[in-house]
Amino acid sequence: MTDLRVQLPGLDLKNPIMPASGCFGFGQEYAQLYDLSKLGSIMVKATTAEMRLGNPTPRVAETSSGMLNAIGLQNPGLEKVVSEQLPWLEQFDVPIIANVAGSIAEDYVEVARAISKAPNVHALEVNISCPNVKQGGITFGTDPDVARELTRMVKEVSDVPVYVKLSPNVTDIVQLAKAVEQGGADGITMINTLLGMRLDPKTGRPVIANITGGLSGPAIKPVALRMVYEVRRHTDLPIIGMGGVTEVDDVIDFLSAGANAVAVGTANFVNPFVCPELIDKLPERLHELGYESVEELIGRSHRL
Amino acid sequence: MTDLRVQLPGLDLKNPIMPASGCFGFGQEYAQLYDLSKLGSIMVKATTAEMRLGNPTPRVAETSSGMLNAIGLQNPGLEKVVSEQLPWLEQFDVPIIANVAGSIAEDYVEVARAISKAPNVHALEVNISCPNVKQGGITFGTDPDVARELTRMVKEVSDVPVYVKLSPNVTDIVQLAKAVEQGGADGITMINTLLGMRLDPKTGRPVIANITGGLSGPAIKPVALRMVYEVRRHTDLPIIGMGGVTEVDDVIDFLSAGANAVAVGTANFVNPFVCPELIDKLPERLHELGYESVEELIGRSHRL
Amino acid sequence: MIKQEKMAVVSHQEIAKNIFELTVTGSLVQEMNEPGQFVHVRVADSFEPLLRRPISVAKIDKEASSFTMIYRAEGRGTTLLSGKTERDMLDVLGPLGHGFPVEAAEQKAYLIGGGIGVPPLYELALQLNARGVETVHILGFESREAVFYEDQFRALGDTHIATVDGSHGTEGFVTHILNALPNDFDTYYSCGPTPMLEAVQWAYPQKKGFLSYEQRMGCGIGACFACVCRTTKSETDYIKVCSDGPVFPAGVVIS
Amino acid sequence: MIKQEKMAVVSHQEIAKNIFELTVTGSLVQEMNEPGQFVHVRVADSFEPLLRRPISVAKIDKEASSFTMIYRAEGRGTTLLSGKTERDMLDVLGPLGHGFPVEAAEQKAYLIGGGIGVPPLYELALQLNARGVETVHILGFESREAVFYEDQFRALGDTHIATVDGSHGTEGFVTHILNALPNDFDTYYSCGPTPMLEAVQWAYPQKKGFLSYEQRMGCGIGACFACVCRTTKSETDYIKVCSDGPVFPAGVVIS
Ligand SMILES: Cc1cc2nc3c(=O)[nH]c(=O)nc-3n(C[C@H](O)[C@H](O)[C@H](O)COP(=O)(O)OP(=O)(O)OC[C@H]3O[C@@H](n4cnc5c(N)ncnc54)[C@H](O)[C@@H]3O)c2cc1C
Ligand SMILES: Cc1cc2nc3c(=O)[nH]c(=O)nc-3n(C[C@H](O)[C@H](O)[C@H](O)COP(=O)(O)OP(=O)(O)OC[C@H]3O[C@@H](n4cnc5c(N)ncnc54)[C@H](O)[C@@H]3O)c2cc1C
Ligand SMILES: Cc1cc2nc3c(=O)[nH]c(=O)nc-3n(C[C@H](O)[C@H](O)[C@H](O)COP(=O)(O)O)c2cc1C
Ligand SMILES: Cc1cc2nc3c(=O)[nH]c(=O)nc-3n(C[C@H](O)[C@H](O)[C@H](O)COP(=O)(O)O)c2cc1C
Ligand code: FES
Ligand code: FES
Repeated sequence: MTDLRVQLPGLDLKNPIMPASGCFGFGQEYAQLYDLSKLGSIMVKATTAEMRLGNPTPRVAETSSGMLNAIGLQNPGLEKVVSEQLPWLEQFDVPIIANVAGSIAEDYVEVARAISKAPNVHALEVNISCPNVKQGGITFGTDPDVARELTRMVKEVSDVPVYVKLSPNVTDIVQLAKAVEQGGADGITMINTLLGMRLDPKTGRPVIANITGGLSGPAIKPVALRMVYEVRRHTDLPIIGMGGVTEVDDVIDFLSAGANAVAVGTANFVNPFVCPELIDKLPERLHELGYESVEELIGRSHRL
Repeated sequence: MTDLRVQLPGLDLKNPIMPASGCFGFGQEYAQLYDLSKLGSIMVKATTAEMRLGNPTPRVAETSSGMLNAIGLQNPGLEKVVSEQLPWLEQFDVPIIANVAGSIAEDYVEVARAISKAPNVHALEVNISCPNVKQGGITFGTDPDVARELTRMVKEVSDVPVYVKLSPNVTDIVQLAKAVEQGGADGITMINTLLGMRLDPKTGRPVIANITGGLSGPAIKPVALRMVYEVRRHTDLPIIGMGGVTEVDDVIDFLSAGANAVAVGTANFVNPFVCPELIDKLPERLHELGYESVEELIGRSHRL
Repeated sequence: MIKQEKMAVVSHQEIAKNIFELTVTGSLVQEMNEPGQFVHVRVADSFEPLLRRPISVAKIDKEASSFTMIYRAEGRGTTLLSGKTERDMLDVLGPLGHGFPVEAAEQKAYLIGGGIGVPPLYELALQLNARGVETVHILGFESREAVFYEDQFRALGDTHIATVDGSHGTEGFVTHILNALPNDFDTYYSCGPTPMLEAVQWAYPQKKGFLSYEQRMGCGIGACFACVCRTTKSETDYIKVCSDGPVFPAGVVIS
Repeated sequence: MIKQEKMAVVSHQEIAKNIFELTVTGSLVQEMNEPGQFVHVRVADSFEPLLRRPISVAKIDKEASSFTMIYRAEGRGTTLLSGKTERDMLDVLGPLGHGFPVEAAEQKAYLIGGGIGVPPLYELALQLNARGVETVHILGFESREAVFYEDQFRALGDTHIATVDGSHGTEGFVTHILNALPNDFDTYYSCGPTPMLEAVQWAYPQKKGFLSYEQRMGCGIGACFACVCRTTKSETDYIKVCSDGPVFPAGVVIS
């Protein structure tokens, strides 16, 4: 029997596969399609202190092997998430990773404090890297000092381990990883989207109302994999890797590069059953490759 | 008659289409296929002071809608380029943009001084952004102070206008653009490749011998377009835009975002006739869109 | 229930200029009920194009376990779709969203469609007629070449065609026809470009009306918040076109 | 001259496990001469997969203006290629590179191939025989199921097969056969995996030999420097497999 289990701070995962934040809402929709208890974890949609209506539409645009989005952190707000969305998810046997966002540091602290007390929230994912919010947002993810400090503040109030989600839109991602490590992060999740743009050739206008958006999907996988590989060389923090995962060999690649678990974002839109399918395919593929557990595979590219 | 001409410092272009550096050698190979005089310009392969043998193979790997390369600036060296490759290109009625690279600033200066004297070299493209050379290379392109100073040094010795090629692997490309503008650059070319990686899922080994490589092709177009758009908002310097151009609407998009001309890299490998085909298609597409000249279209996305 | 199924192409033909009629078969059809629902179609196995395409259900045949879509081959995805042949399988996710409430109409309904908004009105007309509701069809197209299903609609009730260039039927938009028609219906249903929906809504403030909206989509099932619109209910209220709609009562959606 | 042409698929069939024989027709064939040249094939109109695939020319029929490739459907690109049918057009760039010098052989030549290195040896065998050179074929495959063109080679000369698992012919590698064969040939030609080329080269230091190499390619025409190898000539000398090769005299390339 191939052992898919992975142990991470706060997270006892049955398997290393989970939907990425923002691509799975709070699970309700995908629960119509399959049993969410099958998932290793669920990274739920970003939660902010107040309800957010997000950006104007169009919010998505297709690109070659990818897509742009500028949802703008639309969410029902902390109160509703804690009183409605998270309790609803308790029916499933799956640890939740709550994605925390805000415009100023105090917002993050407020959300982190409250949401980390929800019984099924086993970890936080601090989203310092959303490219689609005008205030704050992105700068938290590009300045190491700010990132370190924010991590420290969130860590202080959180009842559960804190993972920080890194932005790829930086010169040196290792520097950011080290900064959040110094800030006390228990883990890293990476990568968020690359900042991109699409124009309508007929009019010259940006297709996305917000002008720019975040690029995700298979197109960004080489960048994501490179960053996971680099960060793994410089820190022992657990990494949840993501960026373009759609097939079982993508999971293998991220684990090989040093990710301890793997999140799936855009691929859910292409194939809504992608997460359970990956979970089903993983044991056989590991076996073919001569591995008996996920843990054995993690980081193998660094041991060659 | 649609007017395809574009006037840039040092470059009187018949049309705004040119092959990107490193994807067209020194023209010999493509000259077997069509008349190079048709091209707006040619950005020839990076030239270094001494001959370089580049990186071990494999040097290329395919990715979703893109490819990675780690050629490592292989080239015959300044002397041979000036005595053989450039003179050979004189048979064509096409201005050459010479791509200048090196490990230390003095290398750049040496190459710039000599190569800018070649009669058919009408502009330099200072490659401060190659991700595939170990020494120097990339740091020139990520530190604004170093980039400014290098630009200044090259500008001082060059007999022709100097364009600086920017790297997308930075937190703030506008900062870099401004730095090279301050250094005296006559123009900007952008973008070089995004640093990426591919693993062989069977073995966990990097497919590229150099471990990482530069990502190019349609996958990166949204990132390139966003960067051109941003840089255009902050400088009046001419921009030669590139990144994933394969179809005539990609040319339209880059011009709309503010590029004054467009370079085509990876697409030459997919369709070796892509440059002349784009040149042939451009007048009709401009006409359809209601434009009578390329100049009219440039930057239209900023005027909406 | 929403299903994902590889459905077999039964027939596929160009029925007007760049307009294709595509019938596929599979068990997913048994889940279909409301006219106005849509499916999310994957046009290629490759990642390029990556996203699914939303296409309305134009006709349901439960007995044959098949349903029909009518679409315009326009961009990259739908052009690829138009290359599918009878030996191919099509990856379909559906049925999605909430469609037109057939029980809302009492005696006579106006079905007002524009371009690729026309297809879902066909299944709607079938179901309304089956319930004994009289249907009048007011359909707008670009030009004569783009007109489709005119005979099929005529077989079900009065049918008026407008073309922008006047090459067939009335010249202009559906609103030009509406102006000349009596007000003797109780309910209207409409699907088409947003400006048309606005105009129709504006024309009949007194009537019961149902409008089908379009938005760029990611997931198609309500999870990604790509397809939201604000509503008239409150400053903070919004709907998702994919899962709350695409059909909404008139007066609800701010488009 | 190198041409790019949409060539029509004439026939396409699986001739061994995952091994396909694909014949296409077009004017590009008139440019083909040397056995061992290759073409660069675009397997999809989409950007995914993006790059062309290098495939050797296995048989040239100038009269019919057609040529044949034999390839293994393995990765994403060749698997897509295997889906092409007789109604399809194939985007081919070629002929590329320099092939085997047929004039080098005098009386008797050994043609030594492994796996998907076997195909170019077939056109080579045809041309050598046409010149009156006796050819002996030593061909290695994974297993019985992967063997192809055995009869075709037999019709041209002595043919010896090795399979790794021993399910057909000699068990082991081509070198096991070579050890047992006489040394009475003047020239050898070889194509296959690099370790095989090394072994063959090692076995016959005295003989005239020509080896066909493989490298990952970008452009396929010599412009991108993806496919270089160093040579034995000097520290700074190198060749490009795509345009200087893929065939080189034994002893030149450092692989
Ligand atoms: C609920 C709903 C039902 C629809 N029903 C039909 C139908 O029955 N027949 C039909 O012909 N068309 C219908 N459409 C429109 C159809 O989805 C678009 O024409 C199609 O997605 C365009 O794809 P493309 O590949 O041609 O264009 P591309 O330009 O390649 O599309 C790029 C991206 O934009 C999206 N997009 C482009 N245009 C639209 C649009 N108008 N609405 C939503 N997304 C768009 C695509 O889905 C894709 O993600 C419907 C749209 C919606 C939302
Ligand atoms: C000069 C030459 C002649 C060849 N002739 C034949 C032939 O006649 N029959 C045949 O079956 N194969 C031949 N090959 C090998 C063939 O090119 C590869 O098997 C094929 O490119 C693999 O593509 P894929 O889509 O299956 O694999 P993928 O894994 O999808 O390929 C990914 C990328 O790697 C490249 N690649 C993978 N394997 C190889 C390889 N072995 N050599 C070069 N590039 C590779 C692909 O071209 C592509 O760019 C030849 C290779 C060369 C260089
Ligand atoms: C529509 C959409 C919405 C997203 N929303 C969030 C979000 O709320 N919080 C967050 O941290 N990341 C968000 N992301 C980023 C993803 O979680 C993920 O990091 C990124 O998409 C890369 O993974 P992928 O290529 O598998 O999609 C969003 C991505 C998409 C496509
Ligand atoms: C194989 C290869 C070699 C390259 N070599 C160089 C080079 O020598 N100098 C340089 O400035 N850019 C080089 N580039 C980058 C391209 O010029 C271009 O900036 C990049 O590929 C993005 O454009 P594209 O997506 O159209 O390929 C190279 C790119 C490729 C694919
Ligand atoms: S398309 Fe994802 S919520 Fe509607
Ligand atoms: S593949 Fe480009 S030089 Fe050989």
